[in-house]
Amino acid sequence: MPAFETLLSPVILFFVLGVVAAAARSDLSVPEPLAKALSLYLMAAIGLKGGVQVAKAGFTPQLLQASLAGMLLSFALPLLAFALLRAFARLDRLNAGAVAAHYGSVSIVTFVTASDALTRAGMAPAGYMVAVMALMETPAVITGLLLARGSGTLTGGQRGKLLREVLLNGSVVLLLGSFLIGLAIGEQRFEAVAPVFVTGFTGLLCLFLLDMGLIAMRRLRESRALSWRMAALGIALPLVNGAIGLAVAALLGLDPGTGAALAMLATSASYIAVPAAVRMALPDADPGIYLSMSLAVTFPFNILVGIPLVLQLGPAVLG
Amino acid sequence: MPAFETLLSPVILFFVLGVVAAAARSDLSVPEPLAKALSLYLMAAIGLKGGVQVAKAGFTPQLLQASLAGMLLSFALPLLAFALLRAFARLDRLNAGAVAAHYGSVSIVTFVTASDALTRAGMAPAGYMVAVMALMETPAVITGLLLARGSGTLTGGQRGKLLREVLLNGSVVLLLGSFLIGLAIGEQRFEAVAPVFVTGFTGLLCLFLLDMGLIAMRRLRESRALSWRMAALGIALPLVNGAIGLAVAALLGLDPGTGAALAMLATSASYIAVPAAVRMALPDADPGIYLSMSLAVTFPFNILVGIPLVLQLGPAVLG
Amino acid sequence: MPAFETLLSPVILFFVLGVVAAAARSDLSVPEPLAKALSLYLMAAIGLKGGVQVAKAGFTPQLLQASLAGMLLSFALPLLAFALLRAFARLDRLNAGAVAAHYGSVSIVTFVTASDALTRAGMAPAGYMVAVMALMETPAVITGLLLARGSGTLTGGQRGKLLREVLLNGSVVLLLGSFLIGLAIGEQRFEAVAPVFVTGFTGLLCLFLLDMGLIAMRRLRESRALSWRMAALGIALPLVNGAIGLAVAALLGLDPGTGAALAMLATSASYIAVPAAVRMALPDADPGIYLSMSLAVTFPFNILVGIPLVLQLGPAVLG
Amino acid sequence: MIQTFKRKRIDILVDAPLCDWLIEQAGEAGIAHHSLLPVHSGLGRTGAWRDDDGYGAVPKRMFVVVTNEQKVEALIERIAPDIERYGLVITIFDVEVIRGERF
Amino acid sequence: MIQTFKRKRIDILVDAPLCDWLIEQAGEAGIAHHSLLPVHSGLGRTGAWRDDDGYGAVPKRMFVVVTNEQKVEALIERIAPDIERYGLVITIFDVEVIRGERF
Amino acid sequence: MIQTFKRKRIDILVDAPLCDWLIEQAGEAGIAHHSLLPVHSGLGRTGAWRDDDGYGAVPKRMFVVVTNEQKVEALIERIAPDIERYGLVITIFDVEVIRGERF
Ligand SMILES: Nc1ncnc2c1ncn2[C@@H]1O[C@H](COP(=O)(O)O)[C@@H](O)[C@H]1O
Ligand SMILES: Nc1ncnc2c1ncn2[C@@H]1O[C@H](COP(=O)(O)O)[C@@H](O)[C@H]1O
Ligand SMILES: Nc1ncnc2c1ncn2[C@@H]1O[C@H](COP(=O)(O)O)[C@@H](O)[C@H]1O
Ligand code: NA
Ligand code: NA
Ligand code: NA
Repeated sequence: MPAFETLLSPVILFFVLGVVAAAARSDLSVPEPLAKALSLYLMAAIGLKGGVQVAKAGFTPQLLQASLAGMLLSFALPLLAFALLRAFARLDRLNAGAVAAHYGSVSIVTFVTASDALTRAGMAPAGYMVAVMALMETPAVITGLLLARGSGTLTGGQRGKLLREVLLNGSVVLLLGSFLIGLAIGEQRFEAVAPVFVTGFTGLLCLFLLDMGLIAMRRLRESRALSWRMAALGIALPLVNGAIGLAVAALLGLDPGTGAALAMLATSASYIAVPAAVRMALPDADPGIYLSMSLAVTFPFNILVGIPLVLQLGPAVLG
Repeated sequence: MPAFETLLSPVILFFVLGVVAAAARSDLSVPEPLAKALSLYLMAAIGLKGGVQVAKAGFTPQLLQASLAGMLLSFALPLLAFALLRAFARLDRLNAGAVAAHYGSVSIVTFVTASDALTRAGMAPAGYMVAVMALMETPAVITGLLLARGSGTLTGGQRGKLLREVLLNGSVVLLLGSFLIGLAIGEQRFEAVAPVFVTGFTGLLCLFLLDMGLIAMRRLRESRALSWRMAALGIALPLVNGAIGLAVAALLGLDPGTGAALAMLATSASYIAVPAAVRMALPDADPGIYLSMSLAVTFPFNILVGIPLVLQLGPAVLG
Repeated sequence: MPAFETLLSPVILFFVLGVVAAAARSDLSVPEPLAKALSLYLMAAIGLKGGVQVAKAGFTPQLLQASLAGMLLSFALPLLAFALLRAFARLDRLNAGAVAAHYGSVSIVTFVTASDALTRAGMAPAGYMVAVMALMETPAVITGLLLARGSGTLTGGQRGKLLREVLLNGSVVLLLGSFLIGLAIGEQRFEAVAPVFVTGFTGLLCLFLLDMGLIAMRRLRESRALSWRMAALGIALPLVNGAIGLAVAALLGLDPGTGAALAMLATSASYIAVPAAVRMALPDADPGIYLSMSLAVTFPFNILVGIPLVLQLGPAVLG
Repeated sequence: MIQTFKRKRIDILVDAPLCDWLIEQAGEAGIAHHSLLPVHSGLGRTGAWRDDDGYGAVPKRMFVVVTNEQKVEALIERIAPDIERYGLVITIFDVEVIRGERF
Repeated sequence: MIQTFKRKRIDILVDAPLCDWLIEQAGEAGIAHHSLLPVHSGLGRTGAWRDDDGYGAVPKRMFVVVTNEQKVEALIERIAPDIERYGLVITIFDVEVIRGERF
Repeated sequence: MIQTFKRKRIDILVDAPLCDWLIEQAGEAGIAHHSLLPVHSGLGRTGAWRDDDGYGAVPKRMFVVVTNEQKVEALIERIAPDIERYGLVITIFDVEVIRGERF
């Protein structure tokens, strides 16, 4: 059973361990600097690997197509999410816009975990998907803010500051920077650093997901603002967005692995870059809502259900 | 000379470097999040490896026997320690109970360093010893508290909280959790994470022991509460407990490596999990006493003398 | 083009990424405990490797000669720097002495990056250069202080405290300690830890240099005290000192790699150990000056220009 | 001019393993909210400690609460028997706050 | 005896992503200098949080300023409309300082 | 009602490399105990700094002492000549403590 197989990977099991430990209120915790170190490492590693792969494969029209499609998805997905959040979860305009921004953007860890599983299943996504992910991180924030407040309410200074926050966000810079470094050095010069960035990758990902399990569950426990309608959307939105992502992948004629990765990007919701930007730009929106939905509902759902699903659907739809 | 050989290992020499640096009042220090990161890593690594080995070797009656023996030792060793602490070190009931709890429990780092040395000497302990260690961490706390205060003095609420603290302690959860993950994934799926959890192990252990050397020596320098009688017991107790552990191992018919590991567990004293529990449950006991004895006396003694000793005695007694 | 080649290494490109990110005011940052962890790791790694190499190659007269030459350089280079800082940069006695101390001492990261490049170019420096580096860290502080204040102004107690700070500085202790450990264990016992300390080295160096790029650029941005004359000397001093270092290497008849490494030590300026000592001993000197010159000007200059230069000049002069 | 209100701030240096106990005591004294600051190192009658020691009972936190006088008194009343043996270092001082109803 | 001067200290608990905004407001109120202390964890109306959570909007800092009464008032005046929605916890108290001209 | 005592608290922002010096000065002023809090970042006349910079002389600590007025004065007296050049930011304020004999 491939789905069951995915769940038996050490990466996923460490996530489950984190969830269980936090649910049992164990005092197990991952110090914040270690979590931050691991995420810097993961971003540098996937950026580099993606760049090296593109250096090898060369620029293809699909790289451009996927980039454009990714950015479009990031701009557009919040629209549908917004409508559902208003109608079904009964959120006000402000909070619906704030949440929508998260669902248009992406979760790097979800992508990385999915790539790892796809690669292990013999469907490694194309290297350029890392760049696509970096490009998808931020457009959704713009749509989300416009939905929440209308364009008129931002002064020029605020808009500039927000754009800077969103474009020069640390993870965007590190992902794209490492991607360019990978491009520049190519496969041969990459060898000297491969032991750290390739060989060590899956093991370190285990520790990172242990932390994510702890954090997601702790957040769920502190989620006073989360209604069952919001929780339900936290599961429905990734399914809807993932289906759209898969359809776009089919339209572009992407191979199964690459298309599955695009679907996972559409499916996933940001819980690092976007919350910080939204807290700044929409201070009246309730962080308890958007963090709980993306981090405590959608993220675990994607790790435990979304990835196995896409591993099945990818080859079925795109194979 | 095997004993001398053990001391020449980089792991032990980094411990010595830490001790020397702290003794010379160098400002060398290991940032706390790194120390915590390394200990999370070590626990995940040994848990995983133990589980994978048991997945391979299958459940044996000895697994059960050793687990039961370990828990019994953890419950019982504090009794003897308590008597000696009262009679020889002249501690009051409260402090004697507090210290006794530490000596019934175990030091993960001592176990890990001993396993490393045993493995290098061709006597790798059985994988299940990691589970035995996790099971030995906490029973001693219960005995220690009963000795210190009598059972009557704990309200039901306090007892429940203490039990939770002791059972859901982060290191117990991570050790047993990783052990179960190792069991579930088995040898083949472990390969993807082996570069981090196996290949990197000894090198990272060096950095960890550098930190332990610094900490143990700094603690010794700040040990105003430590009398020579306590210091002497800090050396006598591990010898006595280790001998008992070795005898139990012989009774169970364990192989030399596994038996030596059980002896090291009996020998070692906790300085992470138990002090935190005792500080909470016995706030009137003096942390200066129990921390100094276990961390500043027994731990270095075990690393520098206990491990070489057990490397000799293990095959001699159990071979 | 070897020079261009050097710049294309991932290590250097991550440094450039850090510089660019900080210049663009991205919020990318490396948590301080990770930076400290990486620097502990790098020092332990190069210390060990140096020691193991000397264990293999045996003690040679050149080891002694290079050690003496290094210490002499460290004592003497501040004199020339002081004169130039007074005359050209128009610094007062106090600040000129403070800055001079930095230029006589060494930058560990510059040395490590240069060694990495030299090794890749087939000119690995001799193992003992690590010990030479450790010996060069501190004499310059003494010269710098004497220049800044004259010997009369230090009380005996202050002098003792300063000497302790300078001799027992964490990086000196860790470098020499690891070197001695490497010497003691030799090549065979080193194997168990080589995966961490050798195989992982270049990859982790990338992350470290990413951080250094961020820090150097942020420091440059905050450098209100930096005049163009000081900035010019931040480039001229490493050139002058490097030339002197190369000349000494030629006098000693060192091989190209070892000589190039000695030149890089002369070239580089301290920005970790010396600033802390100087802040303590010369509190009236302006940290804005000495930190900006060594960290924001000389360090990047050495990484981007100094190392490629020495890769060319080393074999040309010493080959 | 924005109106300010007189309240009390109470800062308590407390061993990390005792934080849960203190939070519980505060809760029972009617103090529902608090913040905890990290502490780097210190020196007391029992010697020097630092956060880097990382093991056992030693690391400390600074428990910070903004509240009214009655609640401070209720908290002090509750923990009085334990102040000495838990080694708490308590400072209470007058502060002005903006949102009087919150504290 | 060294002369001391009466000044104000203002400590503000603020979400890390809002620090830049607060620093800017302080600047416009004439407060050019400040320090930020890390905060380990806390409990408020919106539940518990801890620095270890590491993600999203939650971590807090303690913004600390030593300055004179007018500047404190100017800052409070400026941020008053946002105190509630940004969840700021503000305490102002009297302190003595040594270098009166600096603060 | 538990009795409280009037004491002083003195908080000093100080460069990390100067902590040992300050602790020594405090000791000679009769102040045997203290705590040090970490500081995350700051902005002063000499520009911005942050703990993440990690190198050189910049990181700061907050030295916190609870003690009586005489000892505060003795400490201030001792360090007065160095306050300016060491860039110390000192605040002294009145606090109530519980165990009067300790501070
Ligand atoms: N007067 C004081 N001012 C500030 N911190 C103190 C004071 N007394 C004790 N402490 C802190 O409390 C810790 C424990 O103190 P003690 O219980 O006396 O060993 C010390 O290490 C300091 O961190
Ligand atoms: N009265 C208080 N005293 C100290 N800290 C507080 C107080 N109220 C709130 N906080 C801090 O501010 C955070 C957010 O509070 P809230 O906005 O009520 O959720 C809490 O998690 C605490 O860290
Ligand atoms: N008025 C102030 N309030 C709070 N912190 C300050 C103040 N002035 C200076 N600081 C802190 O002291 C550091 C050094 O200040 P300066 O010596 O003016 O550069 C700053 O970066 C701040 O962290
Ligand atoms: Na998405
Ligand atoms: Na034991
Ligand atoms: Na130099």
